Amino acid sequence: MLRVISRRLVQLVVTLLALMTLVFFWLRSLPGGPVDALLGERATPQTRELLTRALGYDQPIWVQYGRFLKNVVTGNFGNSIRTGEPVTEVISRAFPATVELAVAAIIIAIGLGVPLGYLAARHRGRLLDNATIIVTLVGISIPIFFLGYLLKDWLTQGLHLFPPSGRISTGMDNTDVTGFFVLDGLLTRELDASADALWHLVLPAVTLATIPLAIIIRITRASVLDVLDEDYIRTADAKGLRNPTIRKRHVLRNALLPVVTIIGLQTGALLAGAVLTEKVYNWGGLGTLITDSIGGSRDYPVLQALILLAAAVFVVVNLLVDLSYAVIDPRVRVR
Amino acid sequence: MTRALSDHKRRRIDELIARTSEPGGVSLLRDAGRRLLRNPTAIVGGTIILLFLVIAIFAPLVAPHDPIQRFPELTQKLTVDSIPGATAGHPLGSDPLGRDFASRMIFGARQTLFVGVLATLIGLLIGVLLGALAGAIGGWVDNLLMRLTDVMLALPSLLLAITLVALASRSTQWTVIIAVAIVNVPIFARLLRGSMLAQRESDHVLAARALGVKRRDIVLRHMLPNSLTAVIVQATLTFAVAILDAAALSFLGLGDPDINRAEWGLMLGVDGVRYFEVRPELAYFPALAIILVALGFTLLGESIREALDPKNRR
Amino acid sequence: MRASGKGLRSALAAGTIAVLTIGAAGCAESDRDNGGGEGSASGGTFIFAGAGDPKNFDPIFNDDGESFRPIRQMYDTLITHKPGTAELTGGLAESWENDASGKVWTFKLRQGVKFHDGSPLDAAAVCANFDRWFNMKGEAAQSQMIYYQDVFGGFAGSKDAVYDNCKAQDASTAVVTMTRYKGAFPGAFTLTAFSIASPTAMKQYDSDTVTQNGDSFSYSAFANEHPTGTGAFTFGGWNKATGEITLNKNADYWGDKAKVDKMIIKIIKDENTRKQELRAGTVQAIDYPAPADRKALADEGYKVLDRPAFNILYLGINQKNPKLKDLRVRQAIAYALNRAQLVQTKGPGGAAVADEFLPNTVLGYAQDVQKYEYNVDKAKQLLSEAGATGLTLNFYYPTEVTRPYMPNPQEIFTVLANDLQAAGIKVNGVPRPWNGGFKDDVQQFGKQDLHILGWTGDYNDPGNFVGTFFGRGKVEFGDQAMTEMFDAIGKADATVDQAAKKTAFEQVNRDLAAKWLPAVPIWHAPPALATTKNVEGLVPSPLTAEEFNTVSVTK
Amino acid sequence: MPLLDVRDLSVTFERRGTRPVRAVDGVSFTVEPGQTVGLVGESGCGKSVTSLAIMGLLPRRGNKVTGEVRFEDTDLLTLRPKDLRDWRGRDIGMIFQDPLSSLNPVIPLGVQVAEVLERHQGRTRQAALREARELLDAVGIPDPARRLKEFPHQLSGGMRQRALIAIALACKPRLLIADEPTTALDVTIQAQILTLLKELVDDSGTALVMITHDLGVVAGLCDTVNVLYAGKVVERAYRHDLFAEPRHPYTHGLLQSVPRLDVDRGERLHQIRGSVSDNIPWPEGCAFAPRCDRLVDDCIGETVPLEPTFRGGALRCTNPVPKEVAV
Repeated sequence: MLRVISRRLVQLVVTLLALMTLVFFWLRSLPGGPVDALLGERATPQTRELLTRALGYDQPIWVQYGRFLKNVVTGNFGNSIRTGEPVTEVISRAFPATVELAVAAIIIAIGLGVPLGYLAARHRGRLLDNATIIVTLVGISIPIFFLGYLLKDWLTQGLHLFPPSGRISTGMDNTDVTGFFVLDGLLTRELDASADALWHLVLPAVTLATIPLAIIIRITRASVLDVLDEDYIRTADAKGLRNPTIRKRHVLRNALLPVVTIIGLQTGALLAGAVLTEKVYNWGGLGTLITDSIGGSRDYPVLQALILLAAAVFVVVNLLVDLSYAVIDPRVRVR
Repeated sequence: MTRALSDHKRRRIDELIARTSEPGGVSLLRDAGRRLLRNPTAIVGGTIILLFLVIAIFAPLVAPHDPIQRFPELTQKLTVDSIPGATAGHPLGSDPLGRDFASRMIFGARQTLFVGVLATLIGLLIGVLLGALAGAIGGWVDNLLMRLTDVMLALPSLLLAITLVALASRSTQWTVIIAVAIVNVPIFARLLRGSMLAQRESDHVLAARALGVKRRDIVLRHMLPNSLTAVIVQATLTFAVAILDAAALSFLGLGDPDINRAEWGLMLGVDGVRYFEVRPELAYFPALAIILVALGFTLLGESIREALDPKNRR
Repeated sequence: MRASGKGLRSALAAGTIAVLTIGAAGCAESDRDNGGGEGSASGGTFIFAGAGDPKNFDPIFNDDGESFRPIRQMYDTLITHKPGTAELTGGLAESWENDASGKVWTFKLRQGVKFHDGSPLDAAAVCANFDRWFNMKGEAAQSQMIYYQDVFGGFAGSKDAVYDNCKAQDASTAVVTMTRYKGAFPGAFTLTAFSIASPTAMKQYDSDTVTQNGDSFSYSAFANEHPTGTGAFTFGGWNKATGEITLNKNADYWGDKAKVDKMIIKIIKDENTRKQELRAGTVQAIDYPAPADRKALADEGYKVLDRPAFNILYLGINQKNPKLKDLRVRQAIAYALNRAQLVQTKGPGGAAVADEFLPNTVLGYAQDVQKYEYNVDKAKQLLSEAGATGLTLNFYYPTEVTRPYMPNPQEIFTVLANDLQAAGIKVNGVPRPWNGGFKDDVQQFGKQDLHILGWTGDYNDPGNFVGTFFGRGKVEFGDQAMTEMFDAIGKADATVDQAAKKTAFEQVNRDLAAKWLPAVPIWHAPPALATTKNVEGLVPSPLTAEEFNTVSVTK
Repeated sequence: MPLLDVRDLSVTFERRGTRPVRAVDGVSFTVEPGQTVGLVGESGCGKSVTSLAIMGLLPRRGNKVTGEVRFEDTDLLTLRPKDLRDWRGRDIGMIFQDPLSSLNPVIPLGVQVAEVLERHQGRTRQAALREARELLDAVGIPDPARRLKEFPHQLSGGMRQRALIAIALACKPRLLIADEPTTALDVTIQAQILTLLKELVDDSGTALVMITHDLGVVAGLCDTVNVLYAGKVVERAYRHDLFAEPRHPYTHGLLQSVPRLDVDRGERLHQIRGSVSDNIPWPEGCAFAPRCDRLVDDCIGETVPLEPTFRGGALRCTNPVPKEVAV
């Protein structure tokens, strides 16, 4: 097991280095770039010249690359052009926000998706099943930013059921411990802050959960149907086992194998969905950071780090999925 | 043990293909076709797509007006906070620039088809080429290409598309199409490679090899055609994703910058969102159209996959 | 082997808990609404939704409105504007004088003003600020002093430097001597970038340390955590995770003390979300409501406050293209544009067609310039006279950006291009990302034939408008040798006598319209503010330089 | 009184959008306590469906089952599905064809054996596992204590089938249905498993219904044999009678197509032409007619009844193979 992990990590590092080099040279070849982004509309040619020198862009490209590489290896991704903070700080602040949102979405997706998919499979061909299939198909086909807009318009404007945006009410003055606001409130006994954060979390999480939910329902349904067809279920039936036992012991466990894989594959989709969801709900996470780093400002240092982070998260999550797979499926464990 | 762990995701994709691309030739296809026609899901999906295609192809005949012409009778009443609704000659009223919204919706089918088909096709062609190379040659070529797709698969699709658009110095319709296409390259490459590998060991290929058929001919005549069924299914499903991704890019302000172009994703992501309170129809109609078409392609793709699945052959 | 069952159960349980807690959260929130704000005799909290992150709070290192908004509340400038206008009035200086040469500025400072750290604002402190700017070390720091570079020409040792020295004549008299006269003064003294900061605090928190890191810069503790000025609000904190900047009432403020105890600037980048938060009552005021939402908001009883227009959108014409060197072709373009219709269909409320490159409140605005009323026939006629029929032009426009003067560049481009096509000019639209190529292509390389761009004025001076665009050779407009125009503007700008300056600039504006036409002015589009009904005393500033000490929130 | 009395059992598949298919068509047979009865036929003849119908294991949707399945005094078909579960595993055990897929891949073997004891005999997990170890031992699995913790994929094919037998016999049922229990196994293993089955059945007095296409299996094991074709019993006889004097052309053909050592090497093996799917397209008549060498007009005109022959046998044929024709 250790060998697998270390091999994966080495692979990850190599992949990231390659990606980084690619991104570096690509960015340098673009017009505009950091100089443009750092200068406002008021900049005079002198300022531009000053800045070019200050950033070392007048030096040969390989000198720049060497410096960049040295920085990155020492964990220094530079400063954000937009806010002037170290990139690591900017990202570590946004990271918990997105994780909070993504975890909430995953909880919704799994918590609803697995039971619904299971029910649909059990009632195959009946109303519940058909309704579920149609809803999931629409769920996959709807542009989620539009869904977010609709939810927001209906539930926060006409009906003031939920707050329209943000992670917590303005002026809540919550104590920031971990960056996960719901958790922080619990840790610091600021229960009102925790509840408020949770209340803000509902709509974005539901929006973000839409696609994974639909996919998990479909996979669970298909997987349960597959398993129900398996010979070992017939064996279990032949043993005279009671239905609940069969379902719990024989059907679910096997049916969840592909679902676990899909959840891993969905992490990437979640990050992509977060870009849209966070923009809709002004959620200060990685998604917003990506949008902010591109739209208009071209905050290349942040963008660079974000690409690396996304790739790393994806690889790590999939490693975790593989490991969890090994825990659930004895066949993988031993082979 | 290591292989089993690290490669199971790839195996999963490969398995999917092995299932759908079992050798069986014509009778399998005819069989699948028959099952398809009996499947109501396929019929609904097919009807939606057919309708969509007809509208797209015959847009100039169906649409009442030129989609980019601004009409004085509409601009007269147009201000930034009120957009005229249906009037004589303009059944759906105006868009934010005084153009005929109905015509734009109709021409939208054409542009959306264009974006979706091209994004899918380009992704498919490059992917199939790489996958076929990897699958047919194997060895270090295979290794290199698969590592490349690993890197690409490491980034979530929309994120990759966003990055590509952001990194392109110019934004045009093609930036969007190519970004969405590139996202799909690794998927197609993996798919084809897996299918080819599965077939390399299959009976009919072994038989052909035993008969002394040239390797190139085996690849071109025997392996490729069989692998393509899986690719076609994937392409149908990819189309839906492509138009959704294009819409998302527009929403993020990274889409096709030419708002003269009537493309549903663009109309929804830019005008639809911006003028949602002034005239929600500007969002509802394109959104509905996108959902319907995406649904149609998903339905059709899934039913083709189902029809080709040997498990359903009884 | 029972894990799966358990997993499912606990997931369901978690869901249930979540639902229950949401219910509880709803209750908690309503309690808060009832409890907060009212009752106490205090002024309460004013929450204002801004549109973007500030960079930092050291005035001299900033150049954008989102940074200036909080800075302006915490600092004061020597000279400022009368609320709601672009007219000058005393700030930290009660009065100011310019000598006959135009080089020496004498400021009479207000007595008894204290910085937030308790140190006194005196002539020495003012001079310390001027000297700090002038003597700033390091390319990193200098490259970020964009306004200083623009107004003061350069730093210590530079021959272009405008600043010479500052003397504290007595505790309340500061005398600033320049190397030469510059028309930007005294208007430029109102720039928020030139706010006066506490020298004690700057020294304590190492304000001048700007370090490069990767492709950008780090700023000092002074800039980030300890901004110290004389303003009506003191710095409370910047919670970057929630995007909230908290400002507290300065009880010792020298002017009108803030009516609210606390002000929060909440950063909400999406205009639609700002509006929704306003409706949800979670913020009391928002900046830049979308033009499309103004009517709806007003109908629902919100106050939509227009700032008097102080900006300009123009269509730039690049005379590097020989066809465009012909005045008749440029005039044809002007005639071809139906600007009245553009203003009607796409202009935000209060927008007006622009005939000159500066708003009519600025000195030197001429009443009688040549106007180009929409006239397609005239345009076609001029084109054929110039032998320029069948002209094809590359029209550059930016994407990924909105500006107060340009709320929607794509729509504006589309409409303008449409008009040009109607007059027989073929338009080849070239979209470029704002920071990812547009500024480079247009202002560095001059690849375009036509482009749209604009400007928001910094202070009330014609030089800040026409001088910025046409005062020197710029790639943007192609011709480096329009010496007649450069000279005329340079001379007008250098005129010390205000009446003479006015006449000179009026002539410049007439010539710009009739003779030179380097660009076509399109519109002045005032950006708006919107507030809830219970917000009083918010005076919109043409320079988007609102001060919030006058704001009160009634129940 | 027979232990199991199947009377006129019919199963019809009714899928939406397709013509109903009658997979089992009026099958009747009996099993006496301790007796071993064979159901023989090619794949697709309905023998597996018959066994599943007896066990109530056919999917409820899309299938119509009629007739009677009397187990002692109870008609299993009239039981509520929930109640039938009390019988399965306790009174009737079943073994399936593919031992790998018939075992749950993600559950340790011990639990899979133990759960049937927990279910029917109220054992605790601990007790059941102890008993499971003995059971595995009894079916000849070496080192049973270790195997209990292992997963199916870690076992060999033969061991898996032994495990399935252990599961089926755990509660000492009175009837065991074995559906092609050796088909998926190597020939050497096949013999072991059959021997094991025979021993166990003989020792415990369990009746066995053996479903197979392999006449060799029948020859070694069964007391009486039912030959099925197209969902119908076409011939029934004691083992000896059947092998000595097959009457139905189908049975005859089957026997002839078994390779034998006492035949000249050059002689071609007999084969029945066509396949099961070559059926006559109408309900009356003999389903085997299109493939039959002894076809006469009566075969396809009217329904051919199953008529008793000597010693409790039966035959469904208008033109049977004459008695004197030796095989």
